[in-house]
Amino acid sequence: MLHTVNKSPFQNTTLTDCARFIQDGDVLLLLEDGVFAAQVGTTHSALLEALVQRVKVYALQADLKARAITNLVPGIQITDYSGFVALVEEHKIHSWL
Amino acid sequence: MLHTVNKSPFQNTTLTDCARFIQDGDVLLLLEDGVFAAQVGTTHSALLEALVQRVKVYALQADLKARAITNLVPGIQITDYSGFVALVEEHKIHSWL
Amino acid sequence: MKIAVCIYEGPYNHEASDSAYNFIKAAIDRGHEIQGIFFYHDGVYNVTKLMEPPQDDRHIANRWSALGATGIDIVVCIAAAKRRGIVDDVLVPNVRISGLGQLTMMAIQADRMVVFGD
Amino acid sequence: MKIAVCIYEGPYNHEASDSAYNFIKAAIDRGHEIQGIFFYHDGVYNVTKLMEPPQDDRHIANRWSALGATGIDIVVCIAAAKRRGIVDDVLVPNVRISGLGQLTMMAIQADRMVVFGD
Amino acid sequence: MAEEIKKIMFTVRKAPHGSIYVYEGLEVKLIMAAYDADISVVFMDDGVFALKQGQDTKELGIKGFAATYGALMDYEIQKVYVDRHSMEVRGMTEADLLVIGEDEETEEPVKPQVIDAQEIAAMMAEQHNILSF
Amino acid sequence: MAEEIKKIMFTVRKAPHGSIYVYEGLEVKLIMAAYDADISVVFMDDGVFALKQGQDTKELGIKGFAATYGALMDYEIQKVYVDRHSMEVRGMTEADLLVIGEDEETEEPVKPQVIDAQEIAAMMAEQHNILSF
Repeated sequence: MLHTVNKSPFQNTTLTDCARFIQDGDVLLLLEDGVFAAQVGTTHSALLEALVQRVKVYALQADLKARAITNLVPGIQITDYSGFVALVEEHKIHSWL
Repeated sequence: MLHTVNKSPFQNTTLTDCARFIQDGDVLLLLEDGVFAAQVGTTHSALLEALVQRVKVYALQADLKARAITNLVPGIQITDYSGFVALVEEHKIHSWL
Repeated sequence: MKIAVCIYEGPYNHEASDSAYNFIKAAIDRGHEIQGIFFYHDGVYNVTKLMEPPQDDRHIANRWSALGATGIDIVVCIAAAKRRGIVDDVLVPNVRISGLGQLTMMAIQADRMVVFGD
Repeated sequence: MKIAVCIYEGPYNHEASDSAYNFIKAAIDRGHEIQGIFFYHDGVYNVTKLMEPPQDDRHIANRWSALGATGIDIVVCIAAAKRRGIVDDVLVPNVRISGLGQLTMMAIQADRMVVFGD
Repeated sequence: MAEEIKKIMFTVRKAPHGSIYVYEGLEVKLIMAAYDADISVVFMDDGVFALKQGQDTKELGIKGFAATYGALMDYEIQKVYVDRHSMEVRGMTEADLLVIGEDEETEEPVKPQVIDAQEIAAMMAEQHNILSF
Repeated sequence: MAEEIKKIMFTVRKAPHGSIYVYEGLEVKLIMAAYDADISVVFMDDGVFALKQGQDTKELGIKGFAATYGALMDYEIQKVYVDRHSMEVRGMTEADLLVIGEDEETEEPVKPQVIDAQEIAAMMAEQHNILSF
């Protein structure tokens, strides 16, 4: 499964909610305001640090740039829309709206 | 100040965010999905139990009924739209959207 | 007391529009003057006459129009409206499109400004 | 691969519409067939020809219309649209109003369905 | 050769009444149930509030939908699940859930089935497509 | 007798770019600054992200607004505050904040003022009206 999260973890529980359902071999893509979770050194970095140990985590480049997020939690990979499509080719998807 | 919160505390941090700014003598009104916070016996009841010790807390009746919330944290008062207006008469208001 | 109300969300999709309406009716009942109602962001969708809700549901645009008929100034932000396709031709009666200066005047002149949004 | 896309939020107000557009362009570039695009909830506001964004901004409705001109089936949910005042008269070209059966067919026939919302 | 019946899942995560997503999402389920698909609906996070019995939107002035949820099985939607953890966090028990129909044989009232996140995750992995509301 | 100048505060709590609230909220501030009012703007919670320097929305294809925030003082908006706690939680320091203008006398770049929740609460209590975006 590809799980997408588009909410800031600082005001929404979406990422935490999603994490309960992520299985080994699944993939997590952060997009839109969801990319705020990718930043290193915040009160929510630990959640991401734990997730990257279990599954592949991606963050969408255009959204990172728009929000000036440059220091990512190690292990998070940056991808673009083409990479997003590639993930959809490989996995069924659930959007955590 | 009258503070209004209209988000569920289970998926949004609005209530917690607002609580940092509530001063003695202020009033808190829960409306729309914010009334989910008024229910007793949830993981967020403790926050309300603490707030009712400090300030007056109201929950909007129409929103409680729509969501079948009947057991409120003790100290929370039920009000209607007319009571909402009465609170606005007495206080300046900040909507925590 | 002079009360202004600001609405940020569209009809049906969010409760903001309903909460605002119920609040305004109660404020009028308590004898207050509604200084104005200002629609901003997706709130501009509230007053299109093209909406046709199911017959057993409330007609949100007509409800606002009826309030406007009582003399309350109902203003739709022009910048927000243009971007979203709300133009004079599709407005219900008793509602007008104008600029953010109107919101400013409401914020300054009203004793209270109450914001409903998401 | 056949990909269907579902969009739940209106233009400009939420990023969902932009994310969906960028995703669809990339999917086409990678050689996929777009089975259909379905606008639901406030998403129905995406395709009104009455929108007039600032000149230096993207024109979201025209962008969808251009995609429709390439043969992609773009469907607006009739129930969601009626409630919100989106009718045939205000649609940009190459977009059609239809029922939830269309969404059902997309969900069944597409290899992937991707939902963009808030 | 007949095409295989596709599995379609709906996830309901938003709270009812503050926004229309749950309501309009229900309309999709009712339509889709009329087609040849294997439908399941999973309520999780604030979505579980949509299943609470006793909801009354009259004073709010908006249309309710509890009555329709109460007849889900009449619409041929049998697979209705609720995430156990989401209910517990929100102080809800099975007794709070509304009835979605009655058993064809025993005529006993049927409630949504409370299951764990692991079971839900396993079901998600089997779906052809998932629509979130 | 001249009427007193009214205090109007804007609170910015939403994250930028995922929705238009911050952007359209900025338009309101620019207009209102031209009127005779005592304007202050407070960034708190996810709103503090709107003040991060280096934002570039080109690849996203949407209009940015960092340049306008960088000229807030030119629009006669001088009272710009940021909630300290919100920044700390989000791993931001004053160095991350964009410049909103320059000091008229020293010509030094000016940044928004980082203050505590207590100070913000005290300011809120003094306002004629508060608009949240």
